Amino acid sequence: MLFFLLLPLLAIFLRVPPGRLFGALGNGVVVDALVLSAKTTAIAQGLIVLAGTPAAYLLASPRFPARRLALTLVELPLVLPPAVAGIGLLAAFGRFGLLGSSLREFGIEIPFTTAAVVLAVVFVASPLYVRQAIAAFEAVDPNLVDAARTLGAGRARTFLRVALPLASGGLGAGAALSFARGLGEFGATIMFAGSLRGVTQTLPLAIYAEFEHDFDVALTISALLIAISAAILAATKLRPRWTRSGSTSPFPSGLST
Amino acid sequence: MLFFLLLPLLAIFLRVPPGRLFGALGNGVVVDALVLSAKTTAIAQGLIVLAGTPAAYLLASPRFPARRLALTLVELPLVLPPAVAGIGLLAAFGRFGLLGSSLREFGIEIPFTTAAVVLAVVFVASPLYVRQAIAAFEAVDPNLVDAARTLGAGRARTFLRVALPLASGGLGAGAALSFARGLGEFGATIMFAGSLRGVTQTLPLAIYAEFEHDFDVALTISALLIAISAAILAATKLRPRWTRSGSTSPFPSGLST
Amino acid sequence: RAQITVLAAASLADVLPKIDSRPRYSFAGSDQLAAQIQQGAPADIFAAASPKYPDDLYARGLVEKPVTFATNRLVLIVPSSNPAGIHSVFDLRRGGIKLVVGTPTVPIGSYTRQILRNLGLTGVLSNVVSQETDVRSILAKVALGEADAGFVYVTDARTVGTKIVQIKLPAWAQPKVRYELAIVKGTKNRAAALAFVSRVLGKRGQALLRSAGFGSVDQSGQR
Amino acid sequence: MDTLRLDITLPLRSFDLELALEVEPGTLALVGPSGAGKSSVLRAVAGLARATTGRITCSDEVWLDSGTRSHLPPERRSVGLVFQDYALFPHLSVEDNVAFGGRRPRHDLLERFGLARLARARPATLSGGERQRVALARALARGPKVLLLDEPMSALDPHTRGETRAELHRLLAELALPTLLVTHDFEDATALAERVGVIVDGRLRQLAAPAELVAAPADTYVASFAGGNLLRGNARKGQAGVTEVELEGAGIILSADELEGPVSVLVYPWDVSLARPAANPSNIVSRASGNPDFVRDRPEDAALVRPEGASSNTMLQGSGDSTLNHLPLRVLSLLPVGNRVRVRLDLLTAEVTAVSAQRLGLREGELVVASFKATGTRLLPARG
Amino acid sequence: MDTLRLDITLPLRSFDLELALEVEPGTLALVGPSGAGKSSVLRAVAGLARATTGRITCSDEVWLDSGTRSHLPPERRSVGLVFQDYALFPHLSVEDNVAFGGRRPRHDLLERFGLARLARARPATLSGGERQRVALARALARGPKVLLLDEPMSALDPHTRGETRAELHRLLAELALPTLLVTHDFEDATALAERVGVIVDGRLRQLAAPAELVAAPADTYVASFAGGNLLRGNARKGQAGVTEVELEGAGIILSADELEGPVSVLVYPWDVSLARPAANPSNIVSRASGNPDFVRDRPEDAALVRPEGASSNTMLQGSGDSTLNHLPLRVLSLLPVGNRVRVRLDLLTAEVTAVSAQRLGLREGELVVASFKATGTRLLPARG
Ligand SMILES: Nc1ncnc2c1ncn2[C@@H]1O[C@H](COP(=O)(O)OP(=O)(O)OP(=O)(O)O)[C@@H](O)[C@H]1O
Ligand SMILES: Nc1ncnc2c1ncn2[C@@H]1O[C@H](COP(=O)(O)OP(=O)(O)OP(=O)(O)O)[C@@H](O)[C@H]1O
Ligand SMILES: [Mg+2]
Ligand SMILES: [Mg+2]
Repeated sequence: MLFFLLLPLLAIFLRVPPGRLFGALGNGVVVDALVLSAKTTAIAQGLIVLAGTPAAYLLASPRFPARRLALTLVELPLVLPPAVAGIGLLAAFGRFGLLGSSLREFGIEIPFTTAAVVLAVVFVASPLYVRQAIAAFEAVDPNLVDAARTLGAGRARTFLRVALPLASGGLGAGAALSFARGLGEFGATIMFAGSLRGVTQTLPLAIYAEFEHDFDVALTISALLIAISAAILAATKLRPRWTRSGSTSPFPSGLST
Repeated sequence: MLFFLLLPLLAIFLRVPPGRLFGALGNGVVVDALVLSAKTTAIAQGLIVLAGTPAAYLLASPRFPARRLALTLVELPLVLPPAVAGIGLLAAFGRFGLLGSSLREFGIEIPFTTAAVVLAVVFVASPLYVRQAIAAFEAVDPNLVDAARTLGAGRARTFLRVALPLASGGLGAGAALSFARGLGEFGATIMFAGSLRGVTQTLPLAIYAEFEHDFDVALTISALLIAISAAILAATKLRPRWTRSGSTSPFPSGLST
Repeated sequence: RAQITVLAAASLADVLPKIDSRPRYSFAGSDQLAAQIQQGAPADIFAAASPKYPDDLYARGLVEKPVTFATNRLVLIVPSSNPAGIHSVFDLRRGGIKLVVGTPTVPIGSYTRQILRNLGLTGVLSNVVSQETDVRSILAKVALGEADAGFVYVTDARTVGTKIVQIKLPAWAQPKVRYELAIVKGTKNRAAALAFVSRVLGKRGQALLRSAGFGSVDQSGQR
Repeated sequence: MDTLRLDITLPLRSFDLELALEVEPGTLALVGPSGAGKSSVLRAVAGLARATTGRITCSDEVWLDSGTRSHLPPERRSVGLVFQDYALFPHLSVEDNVAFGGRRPRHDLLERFGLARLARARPATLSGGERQRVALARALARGPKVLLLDEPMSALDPHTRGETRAELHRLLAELALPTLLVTHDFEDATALAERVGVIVDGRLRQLAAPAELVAAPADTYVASFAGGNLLRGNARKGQAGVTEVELEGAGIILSADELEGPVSVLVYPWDVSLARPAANPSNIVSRASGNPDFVRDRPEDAALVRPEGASSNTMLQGSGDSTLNHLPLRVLSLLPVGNRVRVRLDLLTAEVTAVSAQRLGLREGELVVASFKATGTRLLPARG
Repeated sequence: MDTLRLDITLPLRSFDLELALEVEPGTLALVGPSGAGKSSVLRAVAGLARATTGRITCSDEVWLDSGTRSHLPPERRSVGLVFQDYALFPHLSVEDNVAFGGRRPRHDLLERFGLARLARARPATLSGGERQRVALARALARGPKVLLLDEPMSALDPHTRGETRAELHRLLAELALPTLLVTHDFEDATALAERVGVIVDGRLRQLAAPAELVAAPADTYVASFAGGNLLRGNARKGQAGVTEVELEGAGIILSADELEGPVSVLVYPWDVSLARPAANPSNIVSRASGNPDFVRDRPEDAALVRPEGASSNTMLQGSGDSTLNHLPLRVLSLLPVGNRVRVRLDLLTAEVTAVSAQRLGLREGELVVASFKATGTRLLPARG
């Protein structure tokens, strides 16, 4: 099983002489894309964490109405073909989209801007984070939350001082996943944001563009991407955790992807 | 947050008169694609569960060597741009790929066949299942496993009679996710298996092919796909579970995606 | 003076920036671009690899009247290793060949069918193992040696260099592959857009297109 | 001095919790079987569970009033709640756990609970006793008006338990706060509380001083909880105002208590003395009547008289309050407990001193005679 | 009749478990503080934890032999292990849980443990006592050669505990299997086992009959575990063969035991009697010497003599074995326990009958005189 998953990645690396990896960093297109990807993914990640964490906290409370429906909706974007996601985004924020028209009145046009890339990434990557965050919060012993309340902490303080630190392990893991996923996002981006070098052409888009051009460069960028993603994922497997359950999982509440 | 995730999906549905949804089922291309998708995803799902479950069980045991590395590798395919995944698959199983040449000697050629679609789906979707399964197995009280052993059950029996049923909730959820994801798989498939009606053209590929032809049909198929995925995901939120932890999560061990 | 956005077919990725480096370019499959414009993507120029989409959008009143600015030719490409030993288009008649073409719905697909019709080789379509939705995928598969042969634009074939071998197709059989430009309706900087169009149609523009392997068109550009 | 008053109805999974209590400074223990609703009471008072109807007030503060729809959130109620498993914050040091409640200077608190040394330690590294002290310190750091303790002992191993119980006892006395103490354990309750409330299925069965619960249990449940033996039987008036209880196939017992019909006879283990039919020259108590002589573990009880109308396998002596019941029973097991031995017989359990157990040379499976005063018994209507 | 023999070394987190035991049919209890390694012993025997070196044999079967690298997997060792929290399979009915072990017809087992009624129930719906019975039935279904019980009582609430303890006691007697019983609780140990092993930090401190542990504890730890008071002090030879122990600032104690240097004096609560300085006409024991008269809770101990060289705040009487120590101490707390009262004094704890506590009218904060025989004491080398 593992071997099967590993093989294709291995194959790519075998095709790319290591020297190339660094050579690629000389290539203007690659650098632009790398910078843009870093920028957009970082911003998107910020948004995801800022908006996703409280959302997850609410969803994690068993009293949340229509919880299961909500959970399903959160997962849905994961299973959409990215291209469809892109269409959806256009249909929502495009000029003729649901919000597009009203946005325009404020002179805001999202498609084909860096903002669009960010939106696309958020749309595609946030479910990974939110779902993980929900599980992380669910794994927090409710007694500890209650204890905080009786000790005079309001909802906000309880969230910040108890729930958040206790869930940190899972949140970190989730963030890493969505970050990596965001870094690799392609289909929705090219549909919704196009592929403007320096503006919306992220690493994966650059790879795509390079097929046209120089197949090897494409492979090289792919390898680069894999390496980065792997590094990020591996990094989060090493953070401390305070979950009561002696779970041996790298994710406190035995989270998953 | 939720609203943002929901909006694009909503937008798509608003564009598709419900009548169309069923009209689409008259369209030959759509039907072929639907059938093929069902077939390939089902087979792939079978493979994923059969191979993934034992793998996950092993990975879940804290004594598994290089556990964290393994977990990272399992997650990696999730974060690859599908196109890259496709290239990887070609580089591995393609004619000149790592295994390709040796496979050919047995007269096996994978690319451009339905088998290729299955492989692509397995590659892209299995991590969702495996990761969830690992978490589910980790959530099983080790004492229960030990108990089974001291009651005379060997590893196999313990796995079948104790670990499996106790993890079933999580496994089901994971299976649903990977199934839905497999249904939506596009990038890797078109790269590795190509797109040939009735042979390798799955629903998402059909959507793609329909874009220029008839944009509305594309949207319709998308809507269809979303509906199916949603149904599958929702279904698994309703199964019974025997986890000790009174977790309110629809996933026994507070799993996530 | 405001910067304009040009949505252009992937096959123009190299040449257009050479002609005019000022606009923002977004290269993708013509079909995708068309879809984007339908969805109200804020573009000023649409440069497609065929008349189909511009005309279609024109009919829908989304773009102004399209003009042809270049032509292209198809070639048959095979991997440099040429596993199937194909040396002319007629070798495609052999069975068991892995042939990759575009789907009928994309330009490259329909053109491929035209040329095969003209050559009376429609039978070879039975060797098709995959109908790709863009030229890039066809190239990739042949370049990787997965496919034995594929039909692409000559301009695309040039970019892959040594990985493939081009097999010329008789000129008489070539379909008219016309690239069309259209200004998107409601553009905010129509002046700049017009300027871009005239640049592309201008001497230098046409020269550059020729050197990139495209065929140039007479000044009028109109049909 | 504050007073906690509650009168609430709280729907639980399988029944409604209905309870009215008034807790003055001092300790009120809530005992009862698992699932009785004890913790739920505390959660309601703390505001963690919301009672559907009723009032909860602390002196003049209104914490809950279903009438006016007012419900103070937990953080605004001045309660100190110690959770069953202490619920210490695993990611905070002892110090920070205690400081969490904020307000009063915490260092004296650490000192006060002998935790200064452990200030920087994480809860995971503490012993059960230490954790409990941290939980208490944390709960008190806010200077609460009401103290709620949910089985503060149950997480302790019996070794440290006695110790801690005494400490807690002293602490509660000092604090003089209205305190609700939930426990499974009647001993804890009697040791720590002035009043004990017995809750079963969400309702208060009896609320009284420990001694009173033992002396006059409201029903068989309370009685067994207080550690008494219950012998089911059928009661009818006997002569001389004593009640005769026909045990289910175990003869007749006389009781000074008055009740008729199906009853349970309550006898406490320590009111039962044991003897055995054996001739031991050194101390025979011979008698005219032909009934066997006893070597008994309590020299004080003397004269044997065979009463009339007593069943053959039960022997009674004297009458009125000096009446003794004698049941010949088989020894099932002997459990030395401290310097006493709990002797489990096939009908009841007796508790005698190790000395007398030894003197009697009790052994499992043997026949002994269990004796207890008619006045030592109490009749309770048999349940269901 | 099988015999379990083990001699193993098992590295644990913070120390190595080193243990050699021989368990014949009958019960051997392992007591010790949390984290001592008790459960680990059972896991090693069951084959769930693999000892690095050593041998484990059951009669002639070799279960582990680090020499020959042989290690039988758990399922091939015929052990019945009852886990601390019972570890019942939540997804199986009671019946199926018991049947899991397979082999012998399970229905008689359900009967035997009074579970027939519950056959179809799921563990989650059972009471603590019922769960324990299921766990036992399940463990016995295989007809194991060795029985391992990990704190079978600790999950029970004290109410059902006494009951169950007795049942278990009877069961073990019947089974007559080599049984290792892990417990926190000295009372459980004494009640259920013929021999008790005290484990601390992975090593066996003492292995003896319960009575012997009480009578002659190997060290202070065992002593305190057995419920004794420990008074630290310095011992030197006194006259008449008695040892004088200078307590840390609490005067002098005489002991019949012999030891010198820093010691801990062991006195059991039930060997301490209490008295108070008060004139009560009914029973004065007046004396020529000028020391106070006592109303004592044990009339039997009589004549008072003031010895020479005794510190002013300690009073001694007689000499040799009849010597009594008297310590004037303050009452910290009174804990009624059954029909006795545990009186916590500032130096030690005494246990007197409720009757005498009442007669003395003990109240917190008061001064009383604690008396115990010099022969009732025992000197142990002070730890650390
Ligand atoms: N949040 C809740 N909602 C509904 N029912 C509940 C809730 N919490 C507990 N219960 C039910 O209320 C009943 C009493 O629970 P509670 O914890 O108060 O009992 P308890 O007396 O504390 O038991 P224990 O002694 O085991 O702690 C139980 O049957 C439980 O299932
Ligand atoms: N699998 C393991 N590997 C290493 N150390 C362990 C393992 N399991 C437990 N330990 C450590 O061994 C020590 C003894 O654990 P064990 O559970 O045997 O103690 P115990 O006497 O049973 O404690 P308790 O009475 O609380 O159950 C503990 O310090 C624990 O941290
Ligand atoms: Mg409770
Ligand atoms: Mg243990």
